[in-house]
Amino acid sequence: MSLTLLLFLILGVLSIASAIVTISSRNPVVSAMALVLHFFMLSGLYLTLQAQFVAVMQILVYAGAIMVLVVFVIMLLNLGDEKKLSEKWNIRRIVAILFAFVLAIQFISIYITNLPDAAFIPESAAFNGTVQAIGTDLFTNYLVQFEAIAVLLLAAIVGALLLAKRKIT
Amino acid sequence: MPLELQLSLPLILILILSIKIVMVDAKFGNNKTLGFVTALAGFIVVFISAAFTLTISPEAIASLNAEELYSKGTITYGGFAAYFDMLFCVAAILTILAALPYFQKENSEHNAFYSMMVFAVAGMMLIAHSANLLSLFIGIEIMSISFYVLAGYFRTKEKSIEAALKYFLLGAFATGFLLYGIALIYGATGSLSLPEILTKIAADDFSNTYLTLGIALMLIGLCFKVAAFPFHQWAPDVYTGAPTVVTAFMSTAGKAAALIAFIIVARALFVIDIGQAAEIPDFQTNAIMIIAIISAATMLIGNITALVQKNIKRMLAYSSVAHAGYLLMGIVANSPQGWEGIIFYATAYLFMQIGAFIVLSVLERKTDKNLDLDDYSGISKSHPFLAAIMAIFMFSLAGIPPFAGFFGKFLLFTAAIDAGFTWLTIIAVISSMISVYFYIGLIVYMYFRKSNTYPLEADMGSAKVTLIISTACVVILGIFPSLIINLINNFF
Amino acid sequence: MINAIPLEYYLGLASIIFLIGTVGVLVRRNAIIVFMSIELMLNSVNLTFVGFSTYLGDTAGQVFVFFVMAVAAAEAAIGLAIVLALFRNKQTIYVDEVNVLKW
Amino acid sequence: MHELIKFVPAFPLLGFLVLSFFGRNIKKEAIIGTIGSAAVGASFIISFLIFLSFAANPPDSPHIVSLFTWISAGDFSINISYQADQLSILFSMIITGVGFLIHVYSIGYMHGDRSFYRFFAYLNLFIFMMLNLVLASNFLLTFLGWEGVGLCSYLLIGFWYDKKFPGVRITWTGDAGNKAFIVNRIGDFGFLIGMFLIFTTFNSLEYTDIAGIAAANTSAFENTTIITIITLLLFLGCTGKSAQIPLAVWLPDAMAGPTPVSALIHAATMVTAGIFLIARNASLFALSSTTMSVIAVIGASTAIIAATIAIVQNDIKKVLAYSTVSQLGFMFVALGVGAFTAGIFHVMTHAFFKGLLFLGAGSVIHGMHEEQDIKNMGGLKKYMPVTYKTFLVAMLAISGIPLFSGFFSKDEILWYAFSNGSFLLWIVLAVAAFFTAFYMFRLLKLTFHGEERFNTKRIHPHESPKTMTVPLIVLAVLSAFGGFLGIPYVLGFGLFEHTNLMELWLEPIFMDANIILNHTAGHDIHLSEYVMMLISVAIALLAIKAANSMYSDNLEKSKKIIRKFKSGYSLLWNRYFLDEFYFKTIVDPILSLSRSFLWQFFDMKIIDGIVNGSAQLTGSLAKYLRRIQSGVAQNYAVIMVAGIILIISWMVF
Repeated sequence: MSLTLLLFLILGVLSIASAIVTISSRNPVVSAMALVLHFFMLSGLYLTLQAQFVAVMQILVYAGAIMVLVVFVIMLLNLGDEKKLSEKWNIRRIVAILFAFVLAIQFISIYITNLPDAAFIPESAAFNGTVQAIGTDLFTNYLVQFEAIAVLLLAAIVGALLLAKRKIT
Repeated sequence: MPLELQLSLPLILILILSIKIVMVDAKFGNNKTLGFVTALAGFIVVFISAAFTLTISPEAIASLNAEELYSKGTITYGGFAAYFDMLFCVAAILTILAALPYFQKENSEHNAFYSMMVFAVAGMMLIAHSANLLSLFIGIEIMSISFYVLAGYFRTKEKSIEAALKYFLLGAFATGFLLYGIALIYGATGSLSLPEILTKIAADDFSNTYLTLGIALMLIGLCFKVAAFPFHQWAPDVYTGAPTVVTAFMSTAGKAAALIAFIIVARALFVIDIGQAAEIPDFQTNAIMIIAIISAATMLIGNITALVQKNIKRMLAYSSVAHAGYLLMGIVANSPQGWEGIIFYATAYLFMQIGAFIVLSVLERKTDKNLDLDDYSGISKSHPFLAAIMAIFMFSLAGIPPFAGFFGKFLLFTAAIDAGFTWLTIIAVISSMISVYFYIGLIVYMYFRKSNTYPLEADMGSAKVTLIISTACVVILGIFPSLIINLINNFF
Repeated sequence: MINAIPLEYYLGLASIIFLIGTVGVLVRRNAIIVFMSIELMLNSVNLTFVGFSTYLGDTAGQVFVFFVMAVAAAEAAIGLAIVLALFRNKQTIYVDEVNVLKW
Repeated sequence: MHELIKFVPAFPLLGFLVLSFFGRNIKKEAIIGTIGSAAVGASFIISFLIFLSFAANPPDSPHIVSLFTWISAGDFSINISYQADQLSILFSMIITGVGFLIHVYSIGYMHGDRSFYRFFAYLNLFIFMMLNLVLASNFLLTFLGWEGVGLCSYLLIGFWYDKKFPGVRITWTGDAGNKAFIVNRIGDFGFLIGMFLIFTTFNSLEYTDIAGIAAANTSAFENTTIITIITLLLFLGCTGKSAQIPLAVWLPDAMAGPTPVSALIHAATMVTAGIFLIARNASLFALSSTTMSVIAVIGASTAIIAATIAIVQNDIKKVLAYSTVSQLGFMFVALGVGAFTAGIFHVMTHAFFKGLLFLGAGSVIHGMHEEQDIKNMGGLKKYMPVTYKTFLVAMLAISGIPLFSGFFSKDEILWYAFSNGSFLLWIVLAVAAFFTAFYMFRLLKLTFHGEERFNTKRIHPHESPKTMTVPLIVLAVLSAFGGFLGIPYVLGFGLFEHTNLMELWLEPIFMDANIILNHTAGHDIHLSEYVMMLISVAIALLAIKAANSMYSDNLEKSKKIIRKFKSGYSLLWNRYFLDEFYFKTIVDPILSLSRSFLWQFFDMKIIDGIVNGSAQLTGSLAKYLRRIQSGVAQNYAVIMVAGIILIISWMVF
């Protein structure tokens, strides 16, 4: 077993574990912390794929911005004691987990029986992950989309302000 | 002006408008009409520029070399994209004209509404123009995010915010599947560009299983956006809970945008000309069969459930689900004829559905009042104009000639039969027979019932313009459908 | 060394995280945790994109991830604003208690 | 001259627009009535002019006058275009002619109604739609008219929507309109699917194209499954519009509308749309022997069942409604056995005498202050002499008394049912004809003869105004003499070559169909035809005699007859012995069968049950389906995932 594979396994197992904690924890704060851990693990996985830019962005955007917002809202709502937070089992949950299980079998059997064509990483991959490569692509091939994302963020800002305002002016 | 600049004028203008409207909102937030005027003028300008790009000859557009353009071939110009730009602008104009009196009545603030409308239209236009999965995704997201906000626009009202929450959670969930599908299609073909994907599929150069799974997942995401069974359940709740003018816009322009996305994707993934490919791939026959079943189930469920609704807004919401089923028949037909059918019906549907919802919004009081069938008893006496045009919209929705809705159905049904889906057409005809029951039911209430003791008030204001334009279009498109058909004939 | 980890490992891992996210959406009542589960789903898609991008030797996948992150940020802003507005209205953030609109 | 055909529908449309936009402001009823009637009258004049030019110079192929392109998509285009030929002109004249008379009649009948202008606007719209139906050169325009007349019928049935109406499971007039509309949906389903299949089979919706292709490839199409399916689906549409079994239920309830509407829409014009559609596509229908047999069988069973139901009805309009259903059955039999001309001929004579009967009934109802129950009438002869006389003419016509119009048309149908069909078909129709004469004279007796069974102090019957009686007289003349247009060849006794002008007129239309069916145009004189004719006359006379004796003085007497017969005083009634025997053994069982089974059970329970049942089924289905919409977002997500699993399973595995 090579060192990279070992690293992949550690990161993979930890990311799965933190994901499970995220969805199963009773306390939203614990969930949020587990999710932050998960984001770090993913960032590591991106590095094993030689995607440096994405790995850095992952930390900056997700862990740095989105999760701070989430934790902030959790604190703001102040949901009270833990007993209230407990969730009971019902039919929907059982059915949901059953469905997820079926879906998992489907996905795994697809990935096991159909190995991808690309068997090895091409030499160019190391360059593709750099800021330079992505930046060039972004401002030449995807210029229009880059402009469009500005509208998206503008919409999100205006919308969030509107919804979170307290009173009607 | 360089040709590309001329062609991308509508997109540039809507971009400028979206910044402008935010600035107006920020600086003159207290002025109630300035945002309205800015948005109205802006949409009219965008409409005109789109109409202008439609006049540029398709040959000139085809002669452009993608590599030399700023858009690098990620954007489609002219043709159906320009047509849909115009359609979205018309929908937005009709909606904001009706929104002004509506919000005055509800004592709500205005300006942020116009901003969100502009953003939504920008997103829809990007969808219509996209020739690339990335543009498509961003367009869908801009539209969806604007809709989440618009659905919860009455943020202090329980139903409105419930609609926003449901729409957001389910919409984001569906986005996950859409995105996963895009990722797998990208992995299977190595490209995000739709024309390239088509070439690769036609040349049999792709990884079959991943592409199949990717198409399945993407299908799910798109079916959610058009509100097709079994991904339709958000629609009745959201359409009922959202402010009525927003529902009018979401259920028409939003549906049209989702359908053009569907057409764009179908054109890239499904081979029509068998000469191009060795044989039709399995995933194509399977996917089309699945869409056919979804289409049949959607129209049956939508129409049958609408039968027992007592709230007109909710009834129309279910009927909107049913109409998604009819529209999907054009995708099932997988032919230019079918896509033209979709475009025609989406146009016709836009006018009749906006018209119907605006009639509701005019008679509505305090968001929830006066929306039940009983409230409409005998309003033909007190509001003959509203009752008459509502009857026209209902007849058109039911597909009774000579209104526009009939021709839309006619084109879609013949396209489906030509593609060999006679069974689907039979189901479609049966379900539209069922739908007649509740559309006519409303007319019975309006015309053949005694009036209520409490008279409904209606102050239409600028909504009158919306209603007159919608009625005129529903009638004119029914008598002279060629006006539109000749225009859309050479899109595909 | 470069091809020590096959692509299917990444795809498999991504699909597992995706499904964990799906389960989270289906079973949790707390709207914020549902929201976090959706983020999990989006992240697993990102992993798929980067995996494909690297193995195909194509930058487009990583550019797409950049856009997905922007979209996720925007959705976070809107989603949390909706949750906030909901809490002010009904004093709850439990999804299954929000069911006035039905039938 | 035939280019003028585009103006035929234009006038009623103009009338409709003027009345609906300005009608509210016109205060004088006379002006509104004149506008409405003049619009239809102008159309009649144009139709008549075209008729004259055709009569002088009969066209071999239809003239098609195209107004503009309706839709063109890809390789197919559909025009708004009208087809002028012998068939369409004939129908156009019937519609505008009878329509004009009924418009004039309505001026008197609707006098004082709160929405007088609306009534005339609807009537004009109806005429416009009906003209589109018959003049169209393609299926799509016909479908427009088809839906349009359904819509107008719906609006007009529910015209007095807040009036109580005792229908089958119906209490309000508005609901009766609804029922008609919904039952017709089932028929329209057949029409639509049939039309789509025609489009994919023939790649055209133009009548001339389809007929041309069908006639040119007879051997390729004859008795193929696709033709049978298409024609059966179209026939399903016809059963809806023309109130045949199994979709006959709406017509009796449609009587809730004002009487002129019943006369115009539910007797003379709209209900014959089914006949028109089959006649228009005669060569298509002729290609499928299965469909032809089905049409004949359905027609015959409708004729007999409706006729037997009519003898126990007490509402004057319902008797006429069931009678209409029954007469339409006769026409379908004619079409089913390939006697297209006979069917069309009966459409025309029926329009005259049934229109007259309804208008007469309207006059009675008008004079009796909205009383419709014949048990509460009687002795009206002396109060309303004009109505009585015209009514009598119509009765003689429908009963098939020689020289009156109904005799010629009905007799022709009976003869063809025998010669082209079978003896059994003839028997059924002959029995139906007996009942027809019976219930008609029962109606006559109970309404106009005998003692007054109403409160003469409270109700003062009076003759109707001139605007109502003049149309009655005109229609009476037509009912009496209209039959001479189609004298059977045998009654020319071989002396004249063309006694049947109708047949001569319509010959080019049905040429292809007759060739396909191997019906030669030549004439022979069969002795059996005379015999049959005599038998049918005898049947009619016998029925009249029977009705006369049973209801000779008033209702009490007929009851007394039966009571006394039961109590053993039969010999005292010896002169009625034969009749009584006949009543006891044949009429009474049939009466009770009709009352208890055919009407109560078959019509009210089975047919109505199916129609209402399917509505209830969808209703309860909807109640279950809406439960899925639980309101909890995550339940929706679970259902989505179920869908996702299914889709992935289908696509990938």
